Amino acid sequence: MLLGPSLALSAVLFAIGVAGVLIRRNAIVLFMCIELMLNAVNLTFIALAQVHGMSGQIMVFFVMTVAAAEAAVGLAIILAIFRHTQTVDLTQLNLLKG
Amino acid sequence: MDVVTLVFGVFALWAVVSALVCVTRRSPISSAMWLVSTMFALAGIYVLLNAEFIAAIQVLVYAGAVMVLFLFVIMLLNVDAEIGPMRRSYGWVVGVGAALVLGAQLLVMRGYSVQRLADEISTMPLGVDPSLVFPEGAAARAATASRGVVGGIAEPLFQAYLIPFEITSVLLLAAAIGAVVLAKKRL
Amino acid sequence: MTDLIWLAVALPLLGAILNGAIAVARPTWKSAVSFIGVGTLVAAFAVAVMVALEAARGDGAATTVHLWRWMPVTERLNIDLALVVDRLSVVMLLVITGVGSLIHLFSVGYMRADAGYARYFAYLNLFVAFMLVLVLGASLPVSFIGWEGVGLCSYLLIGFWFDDKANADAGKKAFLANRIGDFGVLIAMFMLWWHVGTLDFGAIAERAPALLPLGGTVVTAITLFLFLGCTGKSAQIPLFVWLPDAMAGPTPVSALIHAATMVTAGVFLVVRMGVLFTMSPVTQLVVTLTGALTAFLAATIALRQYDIKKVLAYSTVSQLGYMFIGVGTGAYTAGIFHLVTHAFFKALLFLGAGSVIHAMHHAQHAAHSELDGQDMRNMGGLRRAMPWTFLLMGLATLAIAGVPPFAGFFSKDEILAAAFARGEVSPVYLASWALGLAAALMTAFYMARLMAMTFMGRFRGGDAMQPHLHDAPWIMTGPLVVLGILSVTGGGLNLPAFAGGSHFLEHWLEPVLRPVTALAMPLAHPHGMTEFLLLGGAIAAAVIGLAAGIRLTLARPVALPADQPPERGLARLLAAKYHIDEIYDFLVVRPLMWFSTRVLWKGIDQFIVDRIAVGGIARVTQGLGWLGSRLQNGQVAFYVAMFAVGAVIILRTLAR
Amino acid sequence: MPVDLSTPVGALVALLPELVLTAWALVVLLVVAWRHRTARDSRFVGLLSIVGYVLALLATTWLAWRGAHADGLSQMIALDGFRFASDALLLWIAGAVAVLSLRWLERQGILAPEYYVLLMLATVGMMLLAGAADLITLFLGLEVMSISVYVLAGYDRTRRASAEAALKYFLIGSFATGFLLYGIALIYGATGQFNLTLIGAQFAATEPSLMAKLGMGLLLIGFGFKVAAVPFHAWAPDVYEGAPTPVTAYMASGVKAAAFLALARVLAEAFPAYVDLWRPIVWGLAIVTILVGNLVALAQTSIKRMLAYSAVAHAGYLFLALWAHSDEGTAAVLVYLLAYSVTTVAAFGILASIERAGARTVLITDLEGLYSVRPFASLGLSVCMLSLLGFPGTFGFIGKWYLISATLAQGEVVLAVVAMIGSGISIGYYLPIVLAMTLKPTRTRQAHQTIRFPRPAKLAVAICVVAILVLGIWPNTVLDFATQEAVQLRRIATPVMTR
Amino acid sequence: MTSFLASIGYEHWILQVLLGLPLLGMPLILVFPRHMARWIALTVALTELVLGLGIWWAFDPSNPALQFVTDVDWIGRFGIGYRVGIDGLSVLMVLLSVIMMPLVVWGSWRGIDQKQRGFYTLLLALKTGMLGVFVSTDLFLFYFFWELLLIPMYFLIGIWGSNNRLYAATKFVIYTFVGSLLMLVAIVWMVWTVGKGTGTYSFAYEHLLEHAALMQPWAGWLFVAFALAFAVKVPLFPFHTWLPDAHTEAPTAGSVDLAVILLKMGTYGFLRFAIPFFPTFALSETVGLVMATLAVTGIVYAALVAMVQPDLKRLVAYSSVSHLGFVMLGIWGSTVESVQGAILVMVSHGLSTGALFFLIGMLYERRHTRNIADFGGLAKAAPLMAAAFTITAFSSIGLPGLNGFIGEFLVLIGAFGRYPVLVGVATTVVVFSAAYMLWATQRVFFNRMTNPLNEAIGDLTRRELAVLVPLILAMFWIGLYPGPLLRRTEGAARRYIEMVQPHLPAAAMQHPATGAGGSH
Repeated sequence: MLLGPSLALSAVLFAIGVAGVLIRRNAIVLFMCIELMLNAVNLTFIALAQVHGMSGQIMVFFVMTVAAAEAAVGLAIILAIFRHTQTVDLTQLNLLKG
Repeated sequence: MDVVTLVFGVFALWAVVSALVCVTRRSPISSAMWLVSTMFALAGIYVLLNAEFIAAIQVLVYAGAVMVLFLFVIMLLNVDAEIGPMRRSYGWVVGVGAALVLGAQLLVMRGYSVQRLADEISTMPLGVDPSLVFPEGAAARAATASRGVVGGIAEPLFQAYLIPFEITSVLLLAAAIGAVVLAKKRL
Repeated sequence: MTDLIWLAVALPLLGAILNGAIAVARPTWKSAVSFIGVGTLVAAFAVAVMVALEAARGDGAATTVHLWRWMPVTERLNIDLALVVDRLSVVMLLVITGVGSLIHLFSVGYMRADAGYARYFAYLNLFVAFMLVLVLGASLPVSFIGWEGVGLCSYLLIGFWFDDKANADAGKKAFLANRIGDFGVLIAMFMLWWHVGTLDFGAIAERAPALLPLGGTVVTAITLFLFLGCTGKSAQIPLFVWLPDAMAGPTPVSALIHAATMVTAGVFLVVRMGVLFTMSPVTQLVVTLTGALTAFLAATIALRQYDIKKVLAYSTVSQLGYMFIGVGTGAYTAGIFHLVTHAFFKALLFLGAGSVIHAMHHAQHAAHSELDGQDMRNMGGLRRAMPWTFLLMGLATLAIAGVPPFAGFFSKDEILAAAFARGEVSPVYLASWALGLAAALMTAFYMARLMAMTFMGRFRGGDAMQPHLHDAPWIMTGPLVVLGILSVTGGGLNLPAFAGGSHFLEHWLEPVLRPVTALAMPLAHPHGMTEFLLLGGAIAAAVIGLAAGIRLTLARPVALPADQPPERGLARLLAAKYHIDEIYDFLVVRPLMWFSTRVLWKGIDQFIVDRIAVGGIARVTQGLGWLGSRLQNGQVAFYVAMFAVGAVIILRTLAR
Repeated sequence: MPVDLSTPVGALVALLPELVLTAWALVVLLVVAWRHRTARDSRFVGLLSIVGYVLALLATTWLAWRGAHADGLSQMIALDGFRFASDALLLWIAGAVAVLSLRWLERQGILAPEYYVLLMLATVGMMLLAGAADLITLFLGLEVMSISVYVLAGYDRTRRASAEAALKYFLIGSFATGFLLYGIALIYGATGQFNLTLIGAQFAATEPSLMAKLGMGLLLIGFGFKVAAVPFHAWAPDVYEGAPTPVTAYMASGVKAAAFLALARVLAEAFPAYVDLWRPIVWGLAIVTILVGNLVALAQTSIKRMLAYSAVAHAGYLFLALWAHSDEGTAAVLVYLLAYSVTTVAAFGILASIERAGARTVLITDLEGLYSVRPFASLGLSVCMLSLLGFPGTFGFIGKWYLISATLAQGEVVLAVVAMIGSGISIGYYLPIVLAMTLKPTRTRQAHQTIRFPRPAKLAVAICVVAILVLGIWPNTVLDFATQEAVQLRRIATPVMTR
Repeated sequence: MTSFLASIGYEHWILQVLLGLPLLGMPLILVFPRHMARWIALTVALTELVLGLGIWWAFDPSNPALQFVTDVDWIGRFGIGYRVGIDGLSVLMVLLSVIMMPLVVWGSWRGIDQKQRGFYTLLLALKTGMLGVFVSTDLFLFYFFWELLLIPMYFLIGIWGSNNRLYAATKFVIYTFVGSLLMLVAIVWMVWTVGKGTGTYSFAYEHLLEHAALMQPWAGWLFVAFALAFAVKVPLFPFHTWLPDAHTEAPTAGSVDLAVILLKMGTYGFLRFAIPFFPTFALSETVGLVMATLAVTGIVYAALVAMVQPDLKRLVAYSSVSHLGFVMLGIWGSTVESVQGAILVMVSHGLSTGALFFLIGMLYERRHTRNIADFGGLAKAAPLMAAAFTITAFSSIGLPGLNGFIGEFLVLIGAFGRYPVLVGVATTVVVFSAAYMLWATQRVFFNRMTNPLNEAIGDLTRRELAVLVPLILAMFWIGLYPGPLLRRTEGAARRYIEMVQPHLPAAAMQHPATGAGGSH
C-alpha cells in the first residue's frame, strides 16, 4: 500500500514547496510553490484514502477546486498589483510596513 | 522489492527532482513547466495508490487548466527571469534551513505502515488485523471494483458530501466575481 | 470656686476671640480692644486669686476639673480635656495672670499707636489662655495643647511686624526650635503611655515608681526626651538660639512670653514630672549640667551685646539655666522659686527696656533720627530724663545680680546651694555650681554694664533727640512700679531660716512634691560655715560684678556704633555669639536643604523614580515596541520565514 | 426540532441561514448586473444586501427558536446553540460593515457594487467555517471566506496599498492554507474521519499518535494565521492598513471572530482528549501574541495600523478563553468576540468617516482637537478606546473580566497576569488617542472640516457605542445567552467522550 | 432624629440616592443652558448634603457590622451584586465626600469660566465614583467604581488643568490603571478559590471575608496584587511621583477631590480589603516592617522634599504624601488607637489639605501663579486670607487643638508599641512639616510686599468665606471634640483589630493596662 513512502514523499514535496516560498521573490513563482505544497498534501490524502476509504479522495477533489479558485483570484490580484507597480517582485512590494 | 514499489520509486524521484528544479529555476516559465512535470509524476503515483479518477483530474484540471492559467499570466505580464540572487545569502540559509527542519519534522511519518496506523487507531492490543480496523478502505476498494472508478467516488460525493459539494459552487462563484472585479480594466 | 477654674482659661480665650473679631472687622476700635484685652486678664487674675485662696485653705490635694472627653479612643487611651488645680499650678496661675495683667496694661500704652493693636491683643490674650492650659492641664496631651499653643502665639507675636523678613524669620525659627523640643515631648508621651499606661500627671506620679525600674533605661529615655522638649521651650543648649532672635517681637511680648512665662514652661514641666526625673540620676545630671553650661555660655555672650533687648534675652537664657540647675539637682522648690522671682524682675527689666525703647522711639520720631533705638551705644545718661525707669530697673538689676535682700538673691542662692550640696553625689554638680557662680558674677557685670551704658554718662544719641526723652506715661510706668515692689520683696516667698523666713514656698509645694520627696535621697542642706561661705561667695560675686561692670563701662567713653573699633579675640567671638547660628546654618540647615533639593527631590524623586524607574519602564516598553515594528519590514519573505519558524517550534513542542 | 442531517431536507433546514444569504447574494448579483454605474446604484445595492443579512438572521433566529438540533450525528454542519450564536454574531458584523460601507465606497470612488455580493459570500463562508461540524466543510467555508476577503482587501484598485495588501494576504494566506490542509490530512489519517465529533471520539479512545499530534499542530498553525497570532501575525498589520477601512473592520472583527469560533469548536469537539497537548501551545501563543501585539502597537503613528496591532493583541486575549477549555471559556469567547466586534466596528466606523478620499492613512496626530469640531465622534471613539482597553463601564471590560475569570477558574494565573500586563501596556497607545482628540488643541482652523458622517454610519456607530456602554453596565442578557449557548457546544462532545 | 430617620426608611434608600443623584444631575446639566450648569451642580450637591447628613444620626456606632445594607443581584449568574453598605471604616469618608461636594462646586464658581457644562458633569460623575468606592461591599462593584473614577479625573485635569496638564493627566491615569490591573486578577482569583471551597461564587465582601482562610496558600501574591493598586493610590513611597504632578496641574476642584477623597481610597482599600483578607501575610513581621518602613520613609521624605518646592501646590502635594504615610503607619501599627488615628488622619487631612487647595486656588484666580516666589506680604492686602491660610497650615502640621493633631497623635502613640524606632523617625516630621508650612506661609503672606501686583489682590469674598469657614470650623471641632467621630469609627476599628489580632506577631512593647500588645 506504500503508506510510509507516500507520506514521506509528500513531506519532502511539502518541504520543497515551503523552501520555494521562502526563497523565491517572484509572486507568481511563489504562488506556484504554494501549489506544490497543496499537491503534496493531496498526495497524503490519496495515500491515506487507501486505508480510510473514498472520503480522502473526495477531499482531494475539493482541494483541487479550491486550488483552481485560488489560482483565479490570486492571479487576478497579481495582475492588479502589476498594474500599479509593473513588477511582481515581492522585495519591491513593501509600501506597507512598520 | 516488487514492481509497484519500483515504479513508485521512479515516480517519486521524478516528482522530487522536478519540484527541486521548479523552485530553483530563475525563469518563471521553466518553473511552471517543472511544476507541471511534478504534477504528472504525482498523477502517476495516484494511479499506483488506487486513485485513478483523481489522477485523471490532476492531469486535466491541475496540470492542464490551472497551470495554463499560470503560464497565461506569466506571458501576459511578460515577467523576466529574476535578476541576481533570489534572496540575500542569509535569506537562503534561513529559508532552506527552516524548510529542512520542517521537512525533517514531517518526514517522521515515513515510519507509518498500515499496521502501525491500525494499531494507533484501534483501542485493541497491538497487532490487530488492519482489514478489521479499516473496513471503509476495503469497502471502497470493493465499490471501485464493482462500480468503476467514477461511480465509487461519485456516490459519496453526491450523498454524504453533498453539502461541501454545494459549497464549492459558492466558492467558485465568489472566485469568479472576485477575479472579474479585480482583473477587469475599468470598474 | 475651683470648679470655675475653666473661667481662667476661658476669659482670655474669649478676649482673644473678641479681639480677633475686632481685628478683622473694626481694627480701629482701640478702646474696646484695651478694655477687653486687659479686662479679661484682670478677671482671670481675680479667678486665680480666688482659686489660690481656696487652695491655701485646703490640704493641698489636687483637684481635677473635667471639662469634656477629648480623645475617648479606647479604655486604655481615654484622654479628657481636664484641668488640674494643685499648689504648683496655682503658683503658675498667679504668676501668669498677675504678671500677664501688668504686661497687658503696659501694652495698652506701648502699642497704642500700632495699626495692629487689636490683632496684638488678640494674640496676647490667646497666649495667656494657652499658657494657662499648659500649666493647668491634667495630662500631658492637654498640657501639650498649651505647650504648642504658646509656641504658636510666640510665633505670631515675634513675627508681629511681619513685613520685615527678619521678624518673620525669627518667628519661624522660634517655632521650629520649639518643634524640635516638641518632638521629644511626643516621644516621651508615647513611651510613657506604653510603659506606664497613662498620660495623666497624677497617675504617672502614682504608677511610674512601681512600673519602671529606678534609674533604668526607660525612665532615663523618657526624661531625656522630655528634657529635649524643655530645652526647646526654655531655650537651653542646644536649642537656645531662637530666644535672642525672638526679641524681634514687641517688647511687652518679650517680657511676657520670652521672660516671665512661656520660657519657664520647661522648668514647670520638669517639676510636674518630678517623679520621673528623680527616678533617673543620669537625666538629673544632664539637666543640671545643661542648665549650668547654658547659664555660663549665655552670660558670656551677654557681656558683649549692645542691643538692650539682646542683653536681656541672653540674660533670660542664663537665668533659665539656673532654674534647670535647680530642678536638675532635685531642688524643685528652688527652681520654682527662681522662676517666680525671675518672672518679676525680668518682666520688670524688659518693660523698663520697653519704656526706654519707647522713649527713644518717640524721640527719634520727633527728631527724625535714623538711629537704632535699641542699641545701648546710642543711649546714655537717661537717668535724668527717665528717673522712674532708672530707679525701677536699678532695683531689678540688683535683684537679678543677687544682691541681698532682693528677690533674686534668695532664689539664686538656694539653687547654688543645692548644686553644691549635690556635689557629694557627683563632681559634675560641683562643676555646675562653679559655673553657676561664675555666671552670677557675669550676670552682675553685664547688668551693671547695661545700666551704666543706658542710664549713666551722657546721652550719645544727639542733641536733637534729647529734649524729647521722658518717662513713659503712667499706664506703662504703673505696672513697672508693681513689678518693682515684687522684685524687691519677692524673696519673701521662700525666705530661708537664716533670714528669719519659714520656707513658705517649700511648704506650699510640699503636697505636690510629696511623691518626689518619697523617692529622692534626702538632700543634705549645707549648714553653718559652709552655708555662710556660700552666701558670702554669692554676695561677693554680685557685688564685684556690679562694681566692675560700672567701673569698666564708665572707664572710657562708649563709642557710637559707627565708630566702634573692630573687636578682636574673645570679644569678637562673644559679640558674634560664638557663631552658633552660623554653625547650625552650616551644619544643619544648609545640608538639609541641599539634601532635600539635590538628593531627595531632584535625585530620587525626579531622577531615580521618575526618570529611571517609571520612565525607564516606559522607555524600555517603547523600545521593544519600536524593535518589533522594525521586524515588520514589509517583506513577504520575512513574514513567511517567521511563520515557518513558528511552525517549526509548534511542531517541535507537540511531537517531542 | 430534531433535524436529520443525512437527508436533503434536513440539510436544507440546517443550512437555512446560509442558503438564504447565498440566495439573496445571487439576487443582489442580478441586480448589480443591471445597476452598477452610479453612486445611487451602489447605495441601493448596499441597502439591498443589508436586507439579506436581516433575512439570514431571521432564519437563524427561527432555527434557534425552534430549538433545531441534529437528530443523531451532526454531519457537515453543526446544529446547536453555539452555531446560532456564531451566525448571529457574524451576521451582525457583516451587516454593520455593510452599513459602514454605504457612503464610504462612493466617497472613495469605488463604484463596484459587487463589493456587497462578495461581502455576503464571505459571510456565508464565515458562517460555514464557524458552524462546520466537519473538517471538509470547515476547509471550504474557510476558503469561501478567504477568497472573498482577498478580493475585498484589494478592492480599492486606485490605491497601490490596497493591491499590495491583497497580494500579501493572499500569498501568506494560501501558504497557511497549505499547513491547515496538511493538518486536516494528518488528522484524517490518524482517525479516518473528517467529522469533528467522530474525531473527538476517536481521540478520546486512543493515545495521541504521532500523526495526530502533527496534524493537530499543523491545524493550530493554520488557525494561528487566520486569527493573526504571533508569529503568524505578520500579514495582519500590513493588510489591515492597506485594505479599505470597512474591509479592515470586517477582517478585524468578522474574519477573526469566525476563525476563533471555528477554533473553539474544533478544540472543544475534536481535541478535548488532547487538551494537555494543545494547552501549552495555546498558552505560549497567548503570551507571545499579547506581548508582541501590545508592544508593537505602542510604536505606531497610524491609527489603522495601531488598531491592527491591537487586534493582534486581542487575539492573544482570546486565546485565554480557549486555554480555559471550559463552558466559561467558550462563553467567554462569545462574549469577548461580541464586545470586541461591537467596539471594533464602531472604532473603524468613526475612523472611516474621518478619512478623506485618496488621502494618506489617518495618523494619531490628525485627530488633535477633534472634540472641538466633532464632539460626538470623539466621544464615541474615546468610548471605543476605553472598551478596547477593558475599562470598567464598557462592554470591553465585561469581556476581559470574563476571559480572566475563565482562565483563573482553571487555576492559571500566569496567563491572566500576562493579559493584565498587556492591558497595562495597551493604555500607552489607547490613551494618546483619547488625549489627542479631547485634550489637544486643533492644529489648524480647517482641520476636521472635511469630516462627513454619512447618516447610516452615524446610526450604526451610535448604536454600537450605546451598546458598549449599556452592555458594560448590564451585560446579563448577553452573558446568560452566551453561557447557555456555550454549554450546548460542550454537550455534544461530552457524551461521546465518556463513551 | 434617629427615630425620625428610621420612620422614613432612611437607611434603605439613602446610599442609593447619594449614588444616583449626581447621575441624574449629569443629563440635566447637559440639557439645560450653559449658565445653569453650576446651579444644577450646586443644587445636587446641597441636596446630597442635606440628605447625606442624616447618616450622622442614622449610623449606629455601637454596631460594628455593615449598616445601610442593600443587596441586589446585578450580574447574578456570577455572584455579582449591587451590594452597598457602610461601617465605621467608611462612614466618615462618605460624610466627608458629601460635605465637600457643595464646597467644591462653590470653590469652582468663578475659577471655571469655560466649558462649564462639561466641568460640572464630570464633577458629578466623580462624586458618584468616589461615594461608590466607599460604599461598595461587592468587590466587582468596588473595582468598577475604583476604575471609573479615573475618567472624570483624567478630563478634569486634562481640560481644566494648568500648563503641564496633559502630562499630569496621563501620568495619573497610567499609574493608577497599571497599578490596579493585578487587583482584578486577584479579585477574580479569590472569588474562584472561595467559590470552589464553599460552592458559592460570590463577589460579596462579607462572604469572601468569612472564608478568607481558603485563600491562605496564595495570600502573599494576592496581597501584593491588592497592595500595588492601593499603594499607588495612597500614594506610598516610592509610588508617589504621580501625585505632585496631578495635584499641581489639576484645577482647584480636582486637587481638592484628589486630596480629600481619592487618596483615601488607597488607605481605605488596605483597611477594608488587603489586610482583612490576608492578615497573616500582611501583618507578618517582614511585610509589616516593609510597609511601615515605606510609610515612614514617605512621611519624612515627602516632608523634606516639600520643604524645597517652589510651587505652592506641589508643596501641598508632597505634604499629602507625608500625611498619608501616617495613615499607613497607623494601619500597620495594628492597635485600635492607631487604626482610629489612621481614619481620623484621613478625615483631617481631607479638611486641611482641601482647605489649602481651595486657598491656593483662590490665590491662583487672583494672580495666575502658584509660584511661592511671586508672592510675599499678602497678609497686608488680604488679612482674612492670611488668617485662613495660617489656621489651615497649622491644622495641617498638627497643632494640638486643631484637627491634624488628634489623628497623628493617635497613629503615633498607637503604632509606637510595634514600631518604636520607626515612630520615632516619623515623629521628627513635626519639625519638617512646620518648616515647610511656615516657610511657605511666610514667603506668601509675610515678608515685605515687593511685587506691586500683589497689592491689588482682594481679600476673601463672601463666597470664598462660605467655602472656607465650614472647613475651618470643622478643624476646630475635630481638634477639640473629636469624640463623636471617634465613637463612630471605634466599633469598626475594634472589629478590625479583633479580626487581625490572631495573626499579629508579638509586638515590641506591651501596654501595661492589658498586658497585650495589640488590642485594648
